[in-house]
Amino acid sequence: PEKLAAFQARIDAGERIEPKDWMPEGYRKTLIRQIGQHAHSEIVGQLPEGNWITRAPTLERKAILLAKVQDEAGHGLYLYCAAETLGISRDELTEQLLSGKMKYSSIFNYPTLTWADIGAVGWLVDGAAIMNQVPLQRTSFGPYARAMVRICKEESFHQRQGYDLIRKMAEGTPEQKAMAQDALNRFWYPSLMMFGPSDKDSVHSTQSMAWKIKINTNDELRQKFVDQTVPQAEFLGLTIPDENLKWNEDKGGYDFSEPDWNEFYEVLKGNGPCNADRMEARTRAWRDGAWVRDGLMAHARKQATRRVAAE
Amino acid sequence: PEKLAAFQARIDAGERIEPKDWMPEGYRKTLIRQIGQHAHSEIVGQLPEGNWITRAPTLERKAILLAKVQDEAGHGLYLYCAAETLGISRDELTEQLLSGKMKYSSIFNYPTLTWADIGAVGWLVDGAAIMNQVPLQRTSFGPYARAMVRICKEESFHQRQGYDLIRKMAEGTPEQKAMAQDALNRFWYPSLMMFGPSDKDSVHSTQSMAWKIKINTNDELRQKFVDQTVPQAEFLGLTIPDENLKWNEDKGGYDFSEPDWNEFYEVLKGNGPCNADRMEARTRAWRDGAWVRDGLMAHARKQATRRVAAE
Amino acid sequence: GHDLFTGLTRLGDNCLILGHRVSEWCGHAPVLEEDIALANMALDLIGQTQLWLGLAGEVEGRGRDADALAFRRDGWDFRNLLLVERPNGDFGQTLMRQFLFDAWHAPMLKALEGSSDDRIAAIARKAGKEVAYHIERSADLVIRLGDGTEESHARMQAALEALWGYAGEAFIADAVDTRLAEAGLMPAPESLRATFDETVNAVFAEATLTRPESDFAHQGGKQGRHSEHMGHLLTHMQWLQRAYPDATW
Amino acid sequence: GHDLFTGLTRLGDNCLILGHRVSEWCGHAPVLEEDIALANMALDLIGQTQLWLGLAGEVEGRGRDADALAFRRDGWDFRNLLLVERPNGDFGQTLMRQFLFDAWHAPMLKALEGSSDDRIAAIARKAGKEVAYHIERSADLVIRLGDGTEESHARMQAALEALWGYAGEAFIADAVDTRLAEAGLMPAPESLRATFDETVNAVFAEATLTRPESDFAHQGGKQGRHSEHMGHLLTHMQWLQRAYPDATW
Repeated sequence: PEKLAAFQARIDAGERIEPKDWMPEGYRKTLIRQIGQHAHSEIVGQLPEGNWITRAPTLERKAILLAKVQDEAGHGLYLYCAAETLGISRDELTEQLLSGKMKYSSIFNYPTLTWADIGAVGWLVDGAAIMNQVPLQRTSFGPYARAMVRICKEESFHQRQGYDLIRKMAEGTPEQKAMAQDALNRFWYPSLMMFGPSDKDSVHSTQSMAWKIKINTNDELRQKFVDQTVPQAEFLGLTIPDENLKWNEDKGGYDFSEPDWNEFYEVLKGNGPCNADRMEARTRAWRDGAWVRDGLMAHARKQATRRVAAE
Repeated sequence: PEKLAAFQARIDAGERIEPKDWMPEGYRKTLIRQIGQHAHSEIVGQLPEGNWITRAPTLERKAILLAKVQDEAGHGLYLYCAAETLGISRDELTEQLLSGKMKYSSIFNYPTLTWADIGAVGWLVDGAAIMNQVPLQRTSFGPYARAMVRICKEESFHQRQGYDLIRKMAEGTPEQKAMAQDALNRFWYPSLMMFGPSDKDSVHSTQSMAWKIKINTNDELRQKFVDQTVPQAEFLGLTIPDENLKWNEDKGGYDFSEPDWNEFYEVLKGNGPCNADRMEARTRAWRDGAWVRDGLMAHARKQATRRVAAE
Repeated sequence: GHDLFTGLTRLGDNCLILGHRVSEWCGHAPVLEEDIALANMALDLIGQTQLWLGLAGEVEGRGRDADALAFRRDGWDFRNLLLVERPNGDFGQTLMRQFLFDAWHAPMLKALEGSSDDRIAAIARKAGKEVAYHIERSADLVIRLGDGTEESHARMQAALEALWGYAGEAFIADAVDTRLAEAGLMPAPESLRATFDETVNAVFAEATLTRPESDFAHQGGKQGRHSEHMGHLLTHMQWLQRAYPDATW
Repeated sequence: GHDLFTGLTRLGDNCLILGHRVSEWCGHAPVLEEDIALANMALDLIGQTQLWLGLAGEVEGRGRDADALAFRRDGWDFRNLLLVERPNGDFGQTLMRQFLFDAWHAPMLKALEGSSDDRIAAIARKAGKEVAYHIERSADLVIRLGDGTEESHARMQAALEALWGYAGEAFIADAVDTRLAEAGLMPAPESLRATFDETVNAVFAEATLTRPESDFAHQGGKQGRHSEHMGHLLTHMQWLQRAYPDATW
């Protein structure tokens, strides 16, 4: 209890907690869950975009998309490393993902159906992710905060590229415009869901905010995202699929419709359009890759033995 | 020896040998090899054409191609049944195919690279096959001869459809014409190889002809094929890829270049463009299908047991 | 007019996409008899596609024939159920997909025989004869493999669990369905559920398979919101028509 | 002019098709570091494609840029080696394909640095730096997996046997190669064989892999006669440009 108070005092003073510092078990567990989930999201997040790599329409677009997916794998790597400092290995985390014990961001359970979706993912999904992540650069756990600094820089680059892609589509042929509008229609509400249910319905929020693992409320961030995105859509000549969307002078922001939270919970339960496909792809990659991981380990052991023998 | 003479006398008299009749071991073995190889050719022959089923350009063409590949599977079935009357099971034959102990027609080790190839396979490959098979309707072994009657009827239908397909291509856009000519260029010599090396180089021919397992010489049939095909190519406005092709008034047929027999032997050795892919596809089908075959057998056994128990 | 066009493309696209999937097996089936049976099924389905999409084009009246509809529409204009675009998976998944489809398709065609549009009734009669054989065959195989070896049972149960969430879409009406039913052109989707349930329950019982508890149904195909698999399928199916738009074949 | 165009498309198409194949792994690699490395390799290869095909278009002088060459040519106009269009197979096959390619590619680029055409030499210098890293990585992995577990050894040996017949094409000159070599534009293909042999022999020895005895070489890719796999690859790669020819992206 004394330790706990001292810990909270450090956090309140804006100090960073480092892996070797004492921390309450709840803090550790919450962070493992949050960082692990974030890492898994980067890994699973490769799949919807990877779906279009082989069909990218120009060499440059293909290179941009490859670089982006590569960055996501890189983010996964930083985050698994940050989680490892809390005493859980990457393999353990992976097994928890594959067994369904840990989740990843539900947004990746939606499909990428046209090339415009690749733009929408960059513009809306990365846009929402950044909105969530920027404050986390000031999170109390050092390795997580530092990973976030690096990630946010790359993500905002991705977002600009996504916006550029969808802009080309919105300014293109009638088919391209239709694809762009359709992408916005399909990704709008799932993007709003990325901030989570309203905080009044969220269980863990208060403690997480006290620990500075969570900085803003879900509703604050969602509002900020809407206010940022609506003018961008207008600039593109695309229509946000919300009849109730309206500028509210009083609050200095937009009024907008809530997403369908039933859908959110269905997707969380595993009933999203792509949950099964995503998990199957990751499970197959893990299972089919076992011999490679085993082979590399075996070689490393042999080399170590040979070095010892040579000494 | 007496039996042997009587057997030969029956054959010379034009009688049909039936499964229950006595026959020399060599006759049986040669027939198993020939019928088995023919059956395997029908099965493996599904693959180059199957390669284009999912890309067939119209619904009607897709239906025609499906029907054709289905017929080939059907031919495989008749022929395996004919071979079974000689005392070898379909599974044994399949295992000999997959182990490389038995061969299939080398023509199927060439790839189908454009839609025109589907026409070329029908026109040239089925054309050559019919040339080989029509005389076999008079072969001495009853089940084989009867299977051939049925097969030849369907094959000649396929050949007409193939010719119709390539005619559409030859009369089409410049790209289509190019595909048609390219298909002829690539399939011409492999089709000539389908008749086998010149009989003077062929070991088994004399005995097989005496037994009426083989009716014409390879060179006779090859000549007949060339004489039939050249005017068809001319009608299509396509050029046979042979500078030495010339009508020979004296022999009443065309002079033509020999195919590259080195290539023939390389393909036979396994070095054709598709040998490995074809065998991999068949091996995978067989291996992945094991649980289905086992499941069906197990169910049949259960049903039999239940019937007995109920009696 | 447009409702009928939509209804007909739903019928035709189901046949087209399932026929395409089934045709992917050509030359790769677990046993020769299945190579033949699968090709035969694909052939029936492609034939039915020609009829339904042919009529759809006629109803639309914009000069598009069945080929134009099959090979030149964009992904979002297809109206097939999500079920039929599921990848083949192993033979068990292909078979289970077929059975679930047939168990809806057969009563659907039966009901369509009573359509107020004679052209629809005529196609339904013709297709119904073929599909009566399809359901007989797929039900029989589901039973034999469900009640076969331990492995074949496990694979059939896994296939059922993977695909059950795609079985329900066919029975969920949208506004188009409702208007078509009111006009007597096509049956109300939910009216087919009882027959479907009866069929699958009986077959699963004999096959010793357990019907999943949740009746959650993925939706979207009927409205043109497909899965990622659909786009990959179309790259093959439409390739030649897209790459060489001026050609006739 | 036309010879140089052919020579440049051979270089560019190798990068394009191999880059495409490698990119198919995205999100499916056996370990996260490999997801990153494979994407990185694909990225390098696509970048090199832009340079080689860009120059090819310039040399051709008919207004085709790298994208036009990549996305609008027909299959038979591609000039890549058969090796690079081989399907990915398991990770071992992907890795072995990469190693065999790199073992040719690195000395090829080294030699191209001495091209009589400065533009070629400049591209070769840039690409050479990237490929020096590729060969280091692929050789290292071949050694580690060849001399790893029994299974990894068996898989690498099988991959070697499956792909060895595709390694030789790069070293067989046709008339175009000979004329390009005589003009000092590109090296004679056979001149690279010794370095290749040295590299692969050393790596196979350390990897405990047995080099196949037969040096039979499949040919055709350099002349536009590809495998059936190529057509399927193009349906994906060229899809959007073919389906929506009027669009810019």
